[in-house]
Amino acid sequence: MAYRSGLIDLDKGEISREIFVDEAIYREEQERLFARAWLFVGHESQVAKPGDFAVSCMGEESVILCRDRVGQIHVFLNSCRHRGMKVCRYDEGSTTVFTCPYHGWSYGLDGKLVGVPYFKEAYESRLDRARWGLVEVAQLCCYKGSVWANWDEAAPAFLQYLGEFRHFLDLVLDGWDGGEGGTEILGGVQKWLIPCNWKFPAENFSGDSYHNISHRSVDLAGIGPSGSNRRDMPELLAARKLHIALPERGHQTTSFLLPRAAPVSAAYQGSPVVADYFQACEEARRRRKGEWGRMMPLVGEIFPSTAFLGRQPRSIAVWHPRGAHQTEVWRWYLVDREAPREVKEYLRDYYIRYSGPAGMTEQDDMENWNYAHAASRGVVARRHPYNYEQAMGQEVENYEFDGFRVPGSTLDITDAKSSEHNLRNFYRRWAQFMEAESWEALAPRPDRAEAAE
Amino acid sequence: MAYRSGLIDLDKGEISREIFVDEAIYREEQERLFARAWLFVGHESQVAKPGDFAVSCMGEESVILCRDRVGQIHVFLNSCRHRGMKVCRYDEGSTTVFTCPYHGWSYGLDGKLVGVPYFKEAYESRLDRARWGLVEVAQLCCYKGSVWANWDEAAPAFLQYLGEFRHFLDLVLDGWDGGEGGTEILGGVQKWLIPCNWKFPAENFSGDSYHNISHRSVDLAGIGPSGSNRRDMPELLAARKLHIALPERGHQTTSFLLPRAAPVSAAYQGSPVVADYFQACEEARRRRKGEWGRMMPLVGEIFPSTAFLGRQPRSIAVWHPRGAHQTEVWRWYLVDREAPREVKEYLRDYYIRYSGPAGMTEQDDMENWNYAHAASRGVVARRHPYNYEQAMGQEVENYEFDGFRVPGSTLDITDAKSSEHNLRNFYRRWAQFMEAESWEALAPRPDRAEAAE
Amino acid sequence: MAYRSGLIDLDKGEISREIFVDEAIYREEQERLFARAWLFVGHESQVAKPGDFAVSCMGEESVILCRDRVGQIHVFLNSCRHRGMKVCRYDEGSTTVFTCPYHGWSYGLDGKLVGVPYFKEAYESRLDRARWGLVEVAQLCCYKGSVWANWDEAAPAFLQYLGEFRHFLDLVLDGWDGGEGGTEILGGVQKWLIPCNWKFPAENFSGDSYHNISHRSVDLAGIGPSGSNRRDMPELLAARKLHIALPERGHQTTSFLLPRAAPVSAAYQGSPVVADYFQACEEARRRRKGEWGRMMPLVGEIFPSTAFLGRQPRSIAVWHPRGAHQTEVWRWYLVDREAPREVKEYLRDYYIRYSGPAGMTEQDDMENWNYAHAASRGVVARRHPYNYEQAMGQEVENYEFDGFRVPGSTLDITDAKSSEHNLRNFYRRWAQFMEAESWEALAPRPDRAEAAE
Amino acid sequence: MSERDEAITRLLLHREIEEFLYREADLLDERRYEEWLALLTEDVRYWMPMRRNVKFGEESREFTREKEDIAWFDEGKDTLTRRVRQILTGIHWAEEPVSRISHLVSNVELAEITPSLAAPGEVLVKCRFLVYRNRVETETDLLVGKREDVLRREAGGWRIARRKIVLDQNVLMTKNLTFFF
Amino acid sequence: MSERDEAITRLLLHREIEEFLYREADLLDERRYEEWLALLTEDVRYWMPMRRNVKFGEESREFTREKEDIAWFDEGKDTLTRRVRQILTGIHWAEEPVSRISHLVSNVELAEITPSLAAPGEVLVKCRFLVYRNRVETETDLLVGKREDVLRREAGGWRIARRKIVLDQNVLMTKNLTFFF
Amino acid sequence: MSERDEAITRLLLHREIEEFLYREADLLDERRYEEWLALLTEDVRYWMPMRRNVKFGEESREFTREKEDIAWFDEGKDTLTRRVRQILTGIHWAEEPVSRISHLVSNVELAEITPSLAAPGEVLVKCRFLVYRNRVETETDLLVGKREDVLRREAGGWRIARRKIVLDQNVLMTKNLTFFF
Ligand code: FES
Ligand code: FES
Ligand code: FES
Ligand SMILES: [Fe+3]
Ligand SMILES: [Fe+3]
Ligand SMILES: [Fe+3]
Repeated sequence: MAYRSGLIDLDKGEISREIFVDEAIYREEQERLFARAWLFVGHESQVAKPGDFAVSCMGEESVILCRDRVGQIHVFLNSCRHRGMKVCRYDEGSTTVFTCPYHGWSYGLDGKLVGVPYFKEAYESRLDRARWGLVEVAQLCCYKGSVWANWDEAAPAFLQYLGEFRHFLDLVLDGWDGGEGGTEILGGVQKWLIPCNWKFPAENFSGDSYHNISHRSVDLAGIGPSGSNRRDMPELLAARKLHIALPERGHQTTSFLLPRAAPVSAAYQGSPVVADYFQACEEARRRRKGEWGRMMPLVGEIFPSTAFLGRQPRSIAVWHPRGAHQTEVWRWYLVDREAPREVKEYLRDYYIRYSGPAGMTEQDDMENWNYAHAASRGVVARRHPYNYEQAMGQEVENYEFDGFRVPGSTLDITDAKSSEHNLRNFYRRWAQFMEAESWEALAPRPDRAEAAE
Repeated sequence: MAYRSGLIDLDKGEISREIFVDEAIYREEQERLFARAWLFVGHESQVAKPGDFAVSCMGEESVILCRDRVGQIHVFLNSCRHRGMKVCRYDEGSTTVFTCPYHGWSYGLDGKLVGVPYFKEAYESRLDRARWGLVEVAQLCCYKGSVWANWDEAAPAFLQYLGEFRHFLDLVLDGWDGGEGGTEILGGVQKWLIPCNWKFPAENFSGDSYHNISHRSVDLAGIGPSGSNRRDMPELLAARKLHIALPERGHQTTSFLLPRAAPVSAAYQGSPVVADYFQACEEARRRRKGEWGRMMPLVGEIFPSTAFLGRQPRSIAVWHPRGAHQTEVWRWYLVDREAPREVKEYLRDYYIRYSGPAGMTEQDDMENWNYAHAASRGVVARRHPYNYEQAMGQEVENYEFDGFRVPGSTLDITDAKSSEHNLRNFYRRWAQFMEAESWEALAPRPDRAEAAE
Repeated sequence: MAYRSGLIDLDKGEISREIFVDEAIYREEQERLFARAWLFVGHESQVAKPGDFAVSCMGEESVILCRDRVGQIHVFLNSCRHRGMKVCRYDEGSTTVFTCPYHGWSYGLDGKLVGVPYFKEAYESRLDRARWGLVEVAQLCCYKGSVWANWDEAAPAFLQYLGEFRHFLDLVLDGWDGGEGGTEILGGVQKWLIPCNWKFPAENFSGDSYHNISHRSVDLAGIGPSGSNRRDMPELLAARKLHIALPERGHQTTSFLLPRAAPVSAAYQGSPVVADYFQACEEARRRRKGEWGRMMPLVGEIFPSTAFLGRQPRSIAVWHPRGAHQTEVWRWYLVDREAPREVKEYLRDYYIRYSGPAGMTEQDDMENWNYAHAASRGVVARRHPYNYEQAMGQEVENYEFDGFRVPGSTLDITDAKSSEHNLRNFYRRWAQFMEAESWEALAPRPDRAEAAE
Repeated sequence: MSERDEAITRLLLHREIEEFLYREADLLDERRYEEWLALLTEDVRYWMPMRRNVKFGEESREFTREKEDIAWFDEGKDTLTRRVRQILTGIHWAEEPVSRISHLVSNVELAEITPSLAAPGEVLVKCRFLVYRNRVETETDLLVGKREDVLRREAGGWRIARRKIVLDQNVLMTKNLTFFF
Repeated sequence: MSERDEAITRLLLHREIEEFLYREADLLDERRYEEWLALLTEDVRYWMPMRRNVKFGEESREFTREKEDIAWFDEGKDTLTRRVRQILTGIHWAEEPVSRISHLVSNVELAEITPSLAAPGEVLVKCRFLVYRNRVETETDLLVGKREDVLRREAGGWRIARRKIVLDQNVLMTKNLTFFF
Repeated sequence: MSERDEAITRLLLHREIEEFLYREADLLDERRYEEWLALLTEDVRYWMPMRRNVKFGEESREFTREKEDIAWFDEGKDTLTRRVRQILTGIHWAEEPVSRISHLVSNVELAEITPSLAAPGEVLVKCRFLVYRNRVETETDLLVGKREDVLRREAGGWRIARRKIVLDQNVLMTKNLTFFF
């Protein structure tokens, strides 16, 4: 086994470069992480009507997300059971059946093997079609429009897997006004390749609050929603900036927690309509969500490979591994379904100039991930672990601010400015996955207790 | 060892995807298959005169096919014994000696090391030139114009290796009129790369009678010799369509067996000259070949990597491995040496539009092999074996039709329409090669018996 | 372990192809050779002033060569200690500090970690900056302008590592007139990729006196300094041509040794100024250097990957490994610092047309290395070792000519014309490095004796 | 105007446009970004949609929609100016060190001339592009596709009023797009 | 006719031919195959020989011979029409989903004009081509070489009477050739 | 001379130069090296500098200096002639078997015409090049960049007096440069 404990030493705050550049460890990750963890697959609105399908990925593999005749959503491995042909080579569309172009086996929208040429003549009707349908994920969960899947039936249900992190995902999927799942995605999923290990973006979105210098150029150029700098949120001056991590789950976020009596921000001065819209939403949200209305998730990572931006550009990104040295990013952009067209357009423009390969902010992240990875591959470099000491030991359980008790383990970076608490939390969980033989050993203690009851 | 029994389960009719996508298994194949089996190298007409040479391949490696001064044919590893330089970098030509461009060692057409610069001065004439000639294949066999080679001196002679499959090869190499080795090759060997494991084309040509849907578009476009559909052979309506496989040899073919009193086809109506020619040949063949004149090999595979098309486009193809995920195909096209020019041109035109990367038929095969392979690489996909159950157990020994006893194990697909009998036969043999330490264990029982006598 | 003794059999003069094409052996080389041996990094004149830097390579890894404020030269791994980012991505320049673009850690010219954003706030000043400076090489040596480095502190000092080979390096680094380190480099380091294992060029420059045929075309075209053939040195007719190797060190050279009373050459007739210059230098050198003034190093290799050409084109080349199948060459060109401009220009023109990817001589070498490597990768090719028998056993210790005692083990090829003595010496040392667990076992006996005293 | 004269006029215009596009390419490849910005009209639209793999006959779904869906680029002059400003900070790491870029513009055709060839005010120009980018040591990108430009004649000469970039890729095989097409 | 006038005539013809070739490329890249077929004469020859590595001085052996040996393509209008028909079935898997293709045509030169520049009936045109193909997710092919076209003036305008395609490859590095050059 | 006439003159010259460059490319791609040499003036300079990665604002350090530093090429006619002679020996292994090469020349612009458009004696021509090389089985190189040529009108017509080749690479990703740009 390529992975060995010791590569991750969180007492010293050191992590070996091997886990990023070693190819054997990478192969183990495919089995131990991507075939066992919950992965984001897409959005219900991509398959709005029965018969709709959209191709997605889970780890290295192509999957089909579709809605069957009775409206139920499925996720299947995109590979024919006969000789493995990729049965669906379109990014999206609508169909009644997936017919394999090699020998013509066809599968229903529910994955069942419905058509087998010469079934009677050549198979004498003896092929057990029930056994040879498309490989379906072991577990599927549609949550407020988002679709998640897992290959391991021993894994806990999605919401249990999320634990209290659910609140943060809610803040991403609900409308800005707090309306239950009030979001929709903009058309078009961005897909592009980055020459680095998938964990570079994963740790970055887990809450790397330290890489300001990366973005200094865009701050100078100024692309913020109010046209000034990259992101501007006056109301946050009074807020606490927190690193919030769920131990034993591997989820973490950088969020702002507003005081009870926070002024409602006056952002987006660039456009009155937009400004008014957000102002109104702001108020509505606080009313609707009560205490949680004070929480503003900036960025976060749901273990292992799903990231979100909670404010603007509001989006969900997945880091698909493409070998130890390459990552394929897919990103979906979210807006309030009920928002006025002008608001959607305004946000869309901002999203495009901020995110993705043409995004003035992320361009520099990708440059750094690329050459950080490249410069870590050599035999000498590998002898020198990365440093994750930042604000080590400063986190607290049950962090409270102005009457709000924050779940999990929190590190207040309002004054500390930055910490690597979230990153340590991510890799702690990563190591557990690499070591555990099964979900037996992976289920977080609280859940096990629960189960025991 | 990467290969392990169990990957091939022919009782269940299931084969693991590992054998197609695993790189360690691929490396073992190079030693166990390609360095021990008989491989097609080329055609005598490529080296018609003494001094002629043509470069070819055996597995991953370049070899030189040439004819020496006394007219004998040789096959050598295309690598200098001194420092490995590729001594011949031309596809074909004529020479008296192969001189290495690095330090000038030169080798005769018989492979002997004939020239060594400074042999007296620097080697004091002590270099044992006899030991350092070009590496020659352990066994060579020229059969009716085709040239075959084998790196393993423990392997059985080519004709013994072929066994009764020789009759089918005869039908490919003899003239259409049954004249002994009456074929020649058209100028130009097609060479191209496909992104899939070499066994995809190998199994396809072993007799994949099931992939009609692959070719539906070309059937609609219609490119048949009579201009109608892809291939048309009215006379075959009365024939039996058979999957014929030689157990313990790994050779198999899809062939038609005509009834004794078969009408002679009236094909090629597009061109009278061609139609007449084939009509005449047809009759001559049945006369000359007697019973075997009733056999019409459509497609076949000589284990492991040589395929043939027995009718039109009459050709021989070799699947050269280029890593686990890529294959280089070489294809030679055959016509009757004595055929009128118009017939040769007619066939040539048909061959070009039918076969190869620009062939309207094979284009779709390659698309399917490409994405069947690609979609089988992931960790989840690898858990799900391919299905080879088709018509399992329906084969018979000593199949007989209208007085003709077919060798080996036969499955009549005239009514069954299709079967995977041939494919199972191919992989059964493949597994034997992967498991056997030497030819001791590989020699088919009948041959061993023979040997015992 | 992939490397195993037996691959190198110097009694028989045979070396397995595995050591050139096997990827596991390649990976071992990175640890055992490149992380333990002395490597050429650059020239002091590239970093003339404090603050100057130039990026270089050691094995696969990027390093920074720079001169600190107090004028001392350093070599650092070009990778940030925090997350590995390549801190310097410019080929050369001048700076006061290396600031990492990812999170802004900055390092002084002495490698010290001098800037850590939020050091107080986020690290509570607890980060031990002394431990997290840039990784510096264990040993560095500046010798007559050349800069050498070594990752292993257990290695002997550079001059001890060189042993008596130092005299030959002197002849490359001193002026043509024998003036101590009288050379400078021309602007611009040539860098290019060759598709072959790094040992092909390494053995070639160790003294492959046998590949004349490689260069026959350039000899015909004629590009010599006197415009006639490739290289012409009339005065050498009276000289002895020697293969000189230092056993247990792995350094070797092909050099000419002139008789005491050698005529001074009348070369460069193309240009009087140049001719006069060299004539004058010639005389001066013999005066200055005495006996060693009679030694003319043509080509040589300092184990493992630094090569030099001692005459024209006077240059130093390093073979950087880029995977088992690719090499990146870096080459620096030397001229006498004090030479008249016309001489420098004359030489420069000659260097450019002779060396490098556009060099009419080396173009053919690279072609041969490329296809010698490629044709050695297959399973059958690997069964057949390369032959290194040439002039085996003809070397002598304490070779003497006209009163000059040559160090190490010498083989006179004046009459033998060629030998593989140097190459055997190179691989003997290579095997020692692959086998030795530490420098304990690697230190040459003479040095150990020394040490013992 | 004789047919021949008209043909010549057409020819001259074609050359004029071609020359404009080549000089524009020079400005980009020589990193003279501010001069390049000056070639864009104030109301310029710079759009590069994303492309999907769709079934035969469903071509309408191939491209993401302008001003509706997400795109690689969908910009006006303001953002383009900010992009230039970012590069010119000298600390836009994705372009530090700057890329070595060549724009090959070929198959230039005037698809539409309005109001008239005699007095051309706007021209719709189609071409193919090949953008080659090489950075740092061996990082290399090759981007090929089609471009549809609307050029407008203004006081200072021709200006780019609209550019539609159709890149022949689905998954973008370049880590970032820190350059212009 | 003055020398200048003749030069201009030559220029106009050159532009006319160039325009023809660019528009043809548009038809191919926009998958307007039937319109493309209409640009071929009834007796069109479409030939793409294979190439061998031969010794210096044996250039005559480099190409497979037309109408004699095997080639990548050696077609008339009938087969080309069938190829188009096959793509248009929508189930030609090798083109499902359809490829994203760009034809870059450059170095266009009129090598021969018959019977005369004044009344050109046939023109032999030489050019270089770069065909970029991208499919599905990241499948990519780059094919570069030379083309020799014989264009014939017919009622409807110029038509392609012959196309010789010289691809700079030996082992074809593309799994299939489901497109036109 | 009317403006239109001058424009036409310019056009004719542009076409003349373009044609010259295309025919030159033909000579190289058809391996007619001696004819190619005849296109070079006796005092031709053929220069291809190396390129460095430098910090923003330090562009002056980007290129190695002509006649000062090392370069990939820095030649006169004598060396170029010897290079041709070497290939023609038939035993220049790096070109045995010969490479399959295509020169794509695009973005041709006349940057400077001296002494005058009316009587052009020398022309500074800028263009982009794409050189595609394929050898033996699958060995492939793609070299892209810019070229600046000075063409001089001599008795026999236009000649190349100077060629500056700016390749968009830092580490040369080609094992050798046995061909011309
Ligand atoms: S691979 Fe799908 S039916 Fe055969
Ligand atoms: S490699 Fe062939 S002679 Fe040395
Ligand atoms: S990687 Fe250099 S500061 Fe973080
Ligand atoms: Fe960032
Ligand atoms: Fe088929
Ligand atoms: Fe050499």
